[in-house]
Amino acid sequence: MIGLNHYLLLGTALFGIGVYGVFAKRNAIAVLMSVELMLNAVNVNFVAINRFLQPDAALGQLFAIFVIVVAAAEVSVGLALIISIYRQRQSVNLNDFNLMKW
Amino acid sequence: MMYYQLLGPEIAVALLGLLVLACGLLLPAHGKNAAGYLTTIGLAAVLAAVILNFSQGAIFFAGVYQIDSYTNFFRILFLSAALLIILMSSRYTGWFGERKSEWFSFMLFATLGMMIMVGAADLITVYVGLELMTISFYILSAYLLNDRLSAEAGLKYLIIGALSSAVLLFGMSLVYACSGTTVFTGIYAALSAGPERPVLLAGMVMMIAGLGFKISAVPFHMWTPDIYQGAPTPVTAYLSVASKAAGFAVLARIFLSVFPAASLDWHPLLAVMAALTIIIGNLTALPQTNVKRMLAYSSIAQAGYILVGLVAANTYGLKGLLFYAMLYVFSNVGAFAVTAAVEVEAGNADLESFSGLSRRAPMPAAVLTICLLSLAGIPPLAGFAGKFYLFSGAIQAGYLWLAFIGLLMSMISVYYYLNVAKAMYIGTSRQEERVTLSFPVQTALWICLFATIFLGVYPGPLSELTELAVRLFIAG
Amino acid sequence: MKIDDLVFLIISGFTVASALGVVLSRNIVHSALALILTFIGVAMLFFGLGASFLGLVQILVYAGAVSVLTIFAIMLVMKPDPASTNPSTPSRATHILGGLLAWSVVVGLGMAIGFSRWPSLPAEPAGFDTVGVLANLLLGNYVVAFEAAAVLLLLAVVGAIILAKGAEKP
Amino acid sequence: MNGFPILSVTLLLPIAGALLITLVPPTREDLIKAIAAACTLGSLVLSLVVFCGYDQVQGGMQMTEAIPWVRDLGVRYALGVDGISIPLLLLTNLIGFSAVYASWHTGERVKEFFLLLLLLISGVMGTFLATDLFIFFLFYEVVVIPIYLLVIMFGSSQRVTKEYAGMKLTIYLLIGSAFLLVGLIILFVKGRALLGFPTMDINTLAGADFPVGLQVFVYCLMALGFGTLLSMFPFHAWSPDGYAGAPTAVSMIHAGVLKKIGGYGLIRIGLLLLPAGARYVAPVIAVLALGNVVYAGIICLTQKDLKYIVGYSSVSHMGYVLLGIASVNLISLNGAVMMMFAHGVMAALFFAMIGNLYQQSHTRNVFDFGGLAHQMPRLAVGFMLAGLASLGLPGTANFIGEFTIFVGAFGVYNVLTILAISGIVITAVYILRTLGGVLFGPRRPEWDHLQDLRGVDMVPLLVLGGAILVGGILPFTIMDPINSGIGQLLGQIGPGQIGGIL
Amino acid sequence: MQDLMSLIWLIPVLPFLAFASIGLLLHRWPRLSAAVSIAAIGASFLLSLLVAIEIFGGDPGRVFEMSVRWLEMPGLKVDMGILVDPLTAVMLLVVTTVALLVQVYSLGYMEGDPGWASYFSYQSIFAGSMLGLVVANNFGQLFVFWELVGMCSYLLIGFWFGKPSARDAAIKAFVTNRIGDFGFLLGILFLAVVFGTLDFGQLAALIPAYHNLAVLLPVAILLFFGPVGKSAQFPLHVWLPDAMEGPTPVSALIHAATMVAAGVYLIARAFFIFSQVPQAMLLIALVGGFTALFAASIALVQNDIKRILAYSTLSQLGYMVMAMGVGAMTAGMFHLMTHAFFKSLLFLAAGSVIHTLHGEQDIWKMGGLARKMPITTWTFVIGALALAGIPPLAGFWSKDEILLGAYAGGYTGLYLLGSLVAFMTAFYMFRLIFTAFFGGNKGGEHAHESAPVMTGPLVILAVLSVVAGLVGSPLTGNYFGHYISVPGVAHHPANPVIMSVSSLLALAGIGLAWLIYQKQSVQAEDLRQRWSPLYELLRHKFYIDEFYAWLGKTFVDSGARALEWIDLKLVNGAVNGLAYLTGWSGRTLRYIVNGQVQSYAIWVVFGVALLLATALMTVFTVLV
Repeated sequence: MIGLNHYLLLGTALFGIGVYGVFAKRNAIAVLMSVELMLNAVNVNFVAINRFLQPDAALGQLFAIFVIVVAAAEVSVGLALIISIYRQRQSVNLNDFNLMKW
Repeated sequence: MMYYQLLGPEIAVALLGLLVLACGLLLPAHGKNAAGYLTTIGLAAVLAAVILNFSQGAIFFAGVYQIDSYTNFFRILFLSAALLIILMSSRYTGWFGERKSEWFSFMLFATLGMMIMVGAADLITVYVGLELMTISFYILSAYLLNDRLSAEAGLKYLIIGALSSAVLLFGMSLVYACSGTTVFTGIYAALSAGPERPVLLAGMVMMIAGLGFKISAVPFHMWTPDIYQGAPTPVTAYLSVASKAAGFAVLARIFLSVFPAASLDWHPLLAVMAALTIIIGNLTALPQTNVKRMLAYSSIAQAGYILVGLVAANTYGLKGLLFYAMLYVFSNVGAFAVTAAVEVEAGNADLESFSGLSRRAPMPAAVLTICLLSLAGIPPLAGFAGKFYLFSGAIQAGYLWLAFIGLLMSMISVYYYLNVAKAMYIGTSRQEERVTLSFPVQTALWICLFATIFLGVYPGPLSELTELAVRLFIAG
Repeated sequence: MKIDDLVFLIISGFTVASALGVVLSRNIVHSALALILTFIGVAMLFFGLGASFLGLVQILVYAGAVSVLTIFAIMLVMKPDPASTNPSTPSRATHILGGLLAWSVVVGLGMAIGFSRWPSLPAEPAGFDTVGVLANLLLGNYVVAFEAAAVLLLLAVVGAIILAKGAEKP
Repeated sequence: MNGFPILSVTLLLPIAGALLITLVPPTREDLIKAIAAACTLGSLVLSLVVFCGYDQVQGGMQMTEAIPWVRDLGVRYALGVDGISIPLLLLTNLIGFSAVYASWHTGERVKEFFLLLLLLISGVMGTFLATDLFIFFLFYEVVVIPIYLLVIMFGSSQRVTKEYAGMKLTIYLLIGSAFLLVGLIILFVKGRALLGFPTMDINTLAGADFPVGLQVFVYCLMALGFGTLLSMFPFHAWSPDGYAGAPTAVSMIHAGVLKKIGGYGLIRIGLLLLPAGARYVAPVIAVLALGNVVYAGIICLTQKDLKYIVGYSSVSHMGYVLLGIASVNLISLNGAVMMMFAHGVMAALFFAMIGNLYQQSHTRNVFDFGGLAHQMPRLAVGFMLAGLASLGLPGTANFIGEFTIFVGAFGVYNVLTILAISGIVITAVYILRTLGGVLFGPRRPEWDHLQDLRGVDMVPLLVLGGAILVGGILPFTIMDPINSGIGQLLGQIGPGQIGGIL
Repeated sequence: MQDLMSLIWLIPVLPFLAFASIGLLLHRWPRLSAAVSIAAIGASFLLSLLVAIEIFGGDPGRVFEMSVRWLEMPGLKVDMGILVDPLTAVMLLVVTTVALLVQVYSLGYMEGDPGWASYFSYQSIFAGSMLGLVVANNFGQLFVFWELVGMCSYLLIGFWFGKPSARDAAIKAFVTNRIGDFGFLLGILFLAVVFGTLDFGQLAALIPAYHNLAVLLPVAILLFFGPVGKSAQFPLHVWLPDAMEGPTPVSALIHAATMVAAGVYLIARAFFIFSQVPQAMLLIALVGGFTALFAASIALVQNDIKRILAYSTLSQLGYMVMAMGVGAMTAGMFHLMTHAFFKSLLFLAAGSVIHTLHGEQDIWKMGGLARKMPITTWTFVIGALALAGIPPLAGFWSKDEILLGAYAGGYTGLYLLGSLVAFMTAFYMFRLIFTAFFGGNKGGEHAHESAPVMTGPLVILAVLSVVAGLVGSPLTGNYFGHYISVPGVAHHPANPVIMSVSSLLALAGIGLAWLIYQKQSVQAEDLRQRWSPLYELLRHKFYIDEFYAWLGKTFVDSGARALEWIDLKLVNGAVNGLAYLTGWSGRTLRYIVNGQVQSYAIWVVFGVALLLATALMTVFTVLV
C-alpha cells in the first residue's frame, strides 16, 4: 500500500540526486538544472502532503505554485548570469571561476 | 477591523521601487540622479512613518502576516540601512552607468523582501519574501558587468543560494508534513498537540541550515568572503547588514514562536555553531590583505556574536541580538562607506590603498577606525554595549565557555582591525592630494559616526526600544 | 497490490531514472532533455495526486518555459562538440565525498521519514474545486506573498535583461 | 561643593579640550598646546580642590553624582571619590599635567598627539572616579586605543619596532581585560539573581554575599585581568617593550597611572566584592609578587637601555604593591596604595627625564653616556631624585610606601617578605649603577651640545619632584586619606571575612 | 630652662633649612651658601652646648622627650621625635663640634672648587640628618635618618664625580650599607610586628619583661646588621677605605668622627635589647675585636696616608663595638667621643698635607714636612699620640676603659687582642709620622703651612684631643660614666696594671717604628722580603675586595644574564609563540575557502548532514 512516506522518499531521492548534481557537474547550467531537480522534489513533497493530510485544502499546492514561480524567476536570472559571465570568460566551467579565494 | 494602513510601508516601498524603475525608463540619462534623490526621500518618509507608529501592531490574514514592535524594529533597521547605503553610494553608482536607476529599484525590492520576511508569520510568505530579497541580491552582486569579480560573485551566490533555499524548502515541507499548516501559530499548536516525529527534527535542522546560509554561520559561511569581495561595495554593505539581520529576524521568530513545541533542545547545537562561527571568522580574518574580504570574515564573526543572543534566548540575549543587529548597521555601513570612497579613489580595496589615509582624509580615517573598533567591541563604542548584552545573556543562560570564547576572540579581532588603523595612520601613500567626498557620503559618515559613539556612550534609548520588541517572545 | 500503486512505482521509477540521466549524462543537451522528462514525470505524479491544476502548471512552466529557456542558454554557450559539454568534475575526491554526503543525507531523511508514522490516504473529497480554493488563498490570506511574487517576476525579468544585455561598451 | 558637579567637570575637562582641538587647524600648534595645557591644569587644580575638600572624618564616598544611564542593566553614571581614589586622582592629574609639558617639543602631527593624550588622561581619570562597574570598565578600556595610536605614530623603535610594541601592549592588555569582563558580567548576573534587581553599583553589589566558590573563580579572573595590567609576573611581557616603544608622555602615563588601575581594581572591586575570594587567592598572588620583585629586579642589572631599566624596575616595584594587596590587612593595603602613588610619580619623573635626554641625544644606551652631570646639572637633579626615590630612600614617598607594605606584609608572609625586602638591595645596585653610568664619570665632549632643562622642561621636574618630596617628608598628607579609605573598605567587608594580622 | 628644651628641635632642623635655602635659592652665590651653612651649624652647636650644660648639670636620670605625628595608622606609628638624655647630649656635642670645625676648615680646603655651594649644602644636610639620627626617639625615625646619612655619604664620597674611582667608591659605599640596612630593617619589622611599637621608651619598658629568646636573638642579630654596615665592621668593612675618594674634610667628618660612629651609637641606644641577649653580645664582641685586629694589621703596610687613617678608623670602630659587646657601653661611648676628636684631627691634618702637596697621598713621596708646616705636624703628632693611647691624652683614657671592661668582663682573650691592637696602632701611626713628616724623602720641598682657617680647627681639635679624655678619667671621678652608663652595671675601678701595660705597649710600638723608619737600623725592605707572603696578603687586604668582586661576577651578573635569557626566550617567547600560533591557524584555515563554489556546496551539505545526524541521534535515543 503506497503511503505518504513513499512519496516523501521519492522526493528525498530526487533531492539527493539534485544535490549530487550540484557537486559533480562542472557546467554551470547543469548545476542549475540539478537545483531545479531539488525544487521539484520539494514540490512532490508539498503536493503529496497536501493530498494525504488535508485533501480539502490546497495549502501545499499553493506552496508548490509559489515554488514554481520562484524557480522560474531564479532560472531566468541564473541563466542571464551565466550568459554574462560567459561573455567575459568564454566559459561556463565552474572550476574556472576562482579569481577570489582564501 | 484590520489596520491595513499598517501595511503601508511595504506597499509604499513596492510602489517606490516601481516608480524608480519607471524613472529609469522615462528620464533621460542625466536625470537618472533624480532616481537617487527620489529613493532617498521616499525611504526617509517611510522610515519616519514607521518610527511614528512604532508601537502599533495588528495580525493580518488569520495570522499569516503580523505587524508588531518586533516587525517595526527590523523595518526601521532595514529602512535606515537602505537609506544610509543609498547615501554612501552616491559616487559609487557612477560605475553603474546607464543602469543606475534600476540599481536603486533593486535595492528597494530587496528591502521590500526583507520587510516581508520579518512581517510574515507563515512559511510561504517567509519563503517568498526571502526569495524576493535573495534574487535581488543575485542581480545586485553581479551588477558591475565589466568587472570579472562581480560576475563571479553573482554566479557563486546564485548557486549556493539556490542550493540552500532548496534545503530550506525541503525542511519547510517536512515541517508542513508534521503540522499540516504553514502558519506559525498553527504549527506551534499542532506540534505541541501531535506526537513527536523524527521527521520534524529533520525539517527543523534543514531550516536551520537554510537560514544559516543567510546569516553565514559556519559551516554555511564559505560563500561570504567571495561574494563580499566581488560584489559592488554598497551591495556588500547592504548584504552584510540587512540580509543578515533579516535572516536573524526570521530565525529568531521561528525559533521562539514555533520550535519550543519540539522536543529537540537546539540551544547547544546553536551554541556550538556560534562558537565555531566566532572562532573561524576571526582567525581567518587575521591574514587578509583586502579590506573588503577582511570585513567579510569579520562579518562572519559578528554573525557568531549575534547568534550568541539566540543561544541564550533570554531577555538580555534577545535584546543583545536586536541591539547588536542595529548597531552593526551603523558600524559596518560606516566602515564600508569609507572603503567605497577609497575604492573609488584607488580602484581597489587592498590594504595598501588605505595607507596614509589619515593625512589625505582625516575624517574618514577616524570614522573607519572608530567603526572597526566598535565592531571589535571596544568601549565606549556601540559594539561594547551590544556585546555586554549578548554575553550577559549567555552567562545568565549558563554558557560561560561561550562567553569566554566570544570575548577572547573579540579581543584577538582587534589585531586585524588595528592593522587597518595602522596602515591609515603611519602608512605612506603614493599620492598626496586630499580625498574629496560628496555631500551625501559625508552625511552617511557623520550619521554612522554619531550613532556608533552615541549608542555606545548612552545605550539607554535603544535598549528601551529592544525591550518593547522582545516583549512578544519573553514575558517579563 | 493495487493498480495505482503499480502506476506510482512506474512513474516514480521513470522520474528517478530521468533525474539520474540529468546528472549522469555527459552531453548537456541530453541532460536538458532528461530534465524535461523528469518534469513530466513529476507532473504525472501531480495528476495522480489529484492536483491536476498544478500538474498543468508544472508542464507549462517547467517542461515548457524553463526547459526552453535552459536550452536556449545552452545553445548560446555551447561548445563546438556536444559530446563533452557536460563533463563531471575531474577530481575523484569530489565525486566520492559528494556522493557519500548526498547519500548520507538521503539515508538520514529516509530514516527520519521511515521512523515517523503517517496517516493513510484519505478519500478524495467530492466536488472539491482546487482552483477556486487556490484563487481564494492567493487573493485572500496570501495576497502579500502573491504581490511579492508578482514583484519578484518583474524584478527577475528586468534583472535578466540587464545582465544578459551586458555592459554598454565605452 | 553642593550642586557643582566638580568630579564631572574634572573628568570631562580634558575631553572638552580634545573636542576643542578637533576644531583647531593643525597648523596652529601653539594654540593646540595651550589648550591642552589649560585643560590639564584645570583638572589638576580641581583635583587639588577635591583633595582638600574631602572630609576624612566623615569618610566614605563623597562628592557623588549619579544619573540613571541604562535602566535594565541598572547602570548609573555614578562618580564619587573616597580615600583610595583621591590620591590616585591627584596622581593622574599631576602626571597628566606634566606629560603635556614633557611632550611640549612634539614637532609633527601635534593635533593628533594632544587630542589623543587628552582622551587618554580623561579615560584614566574616569576609572578612578567611577563607582559603577559598567562605567568603570568603559573607561578602563577607553585608554587602550589612544595609547596604541600614540605608540605607533610617535613611538620609537630600539630593541623592538614600535609597531610590534604597540600591538603587543594593546592585544595583551585587551586579552587580560577579556577575562576581567567575563568576571564583571558574572558578578552582574549573579548579583541580579541574589539581589533581585539589576545593578552595577559597586557598593550595592558589595551587599550581595556571593558564594565562596564563585568568589574564588571570579577573583581569579580579576587577578588575571588586573594583574596583567599591573604587569604581574609572569604576565609582564608587555611592559618593558611597551614602555620602550612608547613616546615619553605615554610612558609617563602608562607606567605612572595606568598600571595603578590594576591595583586599584584589585582593591576596590576585587577585595570589596569578593573578600573570601581575595583571601583564598592571596597566597598565590604573594608568590607571584615575589617573582616580580626579585626576578624583574635582577633582570634590570643587565639592561642597557634606560627605558628598559625603568620598565623592568616598574615591574619589580609593582611586586611590592601586589605583596601589599596579597597580605590583606589595613597596613599593607595602605602601603600598597601609597606605593602606587609614589611609584607613579617616580616613574613619570624618570620617563620625563629619559624622554628629554633621548629627544636630544637619540640614544638611550647607558654606555653611550657618562658625566652628563657636567653638562646638564638640572637633568642630573631630576635623575637623582627619581633614582633615589625608586630605591626607596627616606624622604621620598616611595620609602613610606615600601616601609608600610613591609610592616603590613611581614606579619602575614614572613619568608616571602624577607625575600622581597632583598629587593631593596637589588634596586640599589642597578639604580646606582645606572645613575653613575649616565650622570657621573669624566665629562664627554660629544654631549656638550645637549641643552640642560629650562623653561617648560622644568615643569615635570618641579611638579613631580615636589610631589615625591611632599609625600616623603609629610607622609600624613597622603597617608591619612588612604588610611580612612582603606579603613572604611575593610570595615565594609567586616573583619571576619579577611585574614591578616589586624 | 624649659624654653631651651622646647628649642631643641631647632638643632637638627637648622641645617636642613640651610640645605633647602642653598639648594633652592642661594646656590648661585657660593660664599653666601657657605656662610649660611656655617651659621646654621654654629647655631646648632651653641644650642647643643646649652643642652649639654643643662643635662650634665642635672641628675643623670633626666630625659626630655617631644614628638610630632608623622606616619600613623592603626598598628603602625612612626613619629618624628626628640629624645634628649646624656647619651644624646654627648653625641649632639660631638657631632656639632666636629661638623662646625670641619666646615670652617673646608672654607680653606675647598677653596675655588666649582662645586663649592653644593658641597656646603651636602655638609648641611648631612649635619641635619646626623643630628636627626642622634635625637631620634624611635626606630622608625632612626632608620629614616640612618638612610639619609647614608645618602649624604654617597653624595660626598662621589663629590668629585668626574673621577670614575670616586663614582665607584660612592656606589660601593651605598650598596654595602644597603646590605646592612636590609638586616636592620628586618629587625625593625620584627619589633614592629612583635611589640607593635617602635618607640624606644615603650620598647625599653616591654623588652626586659619579654623573655622569648627565640624572638629576641634574631631581632638583636638583625639589628646588629645595621652597625656592621654603617660602622664598617667585618665583613662589610670594604666600603670605608674606598670612601677616602671623597674630600678629606668629608672623610674627617663622616668617615671618621660621626657617621661611622652611628653604628656604635645605635648599639648604645638599643642596649636594652642587646643586653638581654648574651649570645648576640658575644657575637658583637667577637666581630668588633676581629675587625680591630684585622684592620690594624692591614694598616701596617698601607702607603696612602688617608687609607692608613681609614684602616685605623676601622680598627678603632672595632674597638668600640667590642666594648659594646663586652658590656662596657660607657667605655664604648667614651672612646667614640675621644676618637671623634683625635681622628678628625688626624684627618684634617692629613688633609692639610694633601692640600699643600696638591693631592699627593703616598707617604713615601712625602717627607721632611715637619720643618715646612710645623702646626700641621705637631697637631698631627698630638692626634697620633692620642690615638696610640699615650697618657694623659684622650685616647689613653678611653682605650684603657675598654681594655678594663674587657678584662673585668672576663673576656681575657679579647683583652689580649685589644692590647695587641694598641701596640700595632702605635706602630703604624708612627711609621706614618716618621716617614711622612720626619722622613728624608724629598717629597715636601714646596710644601708650606696652610691658611689659618685650616690650622685653626687643627689647634682646637688638638686641644680637645688632649683634654677630652679627662672627663672620663679616674682623676675626675669618671664624670662621664656617671651620666652615661647602663643601669645596674657597676663601673669597674681603674686598674693601674692594665693602664701601665697598655701605655708600655704603645711606647714599644712607637719605639719599633722609630727604629725601623727613623733610625733605619732595620731595613723595612728586608722585613718585606722575609715576610713577603704575609706582606702580600696584608697589602691586598686579605683579598676580600677581590673575593667580593668574584662573587658578584659569578653569581649576580651571570644570574641576571640567565634570567634575562629566560625572560626573552621563555616568557616573551610564550607570548610571541601564542601570537604566531593564532596567526598560523588563521593562515591555514583560510585555504579551506578555495574559491571553488562546488566545494562550498559540499560544505553546506556537510553541515546539513551533521545537523541531521545530531538531531536524529537525539530523537532516536529518545525513542529507543
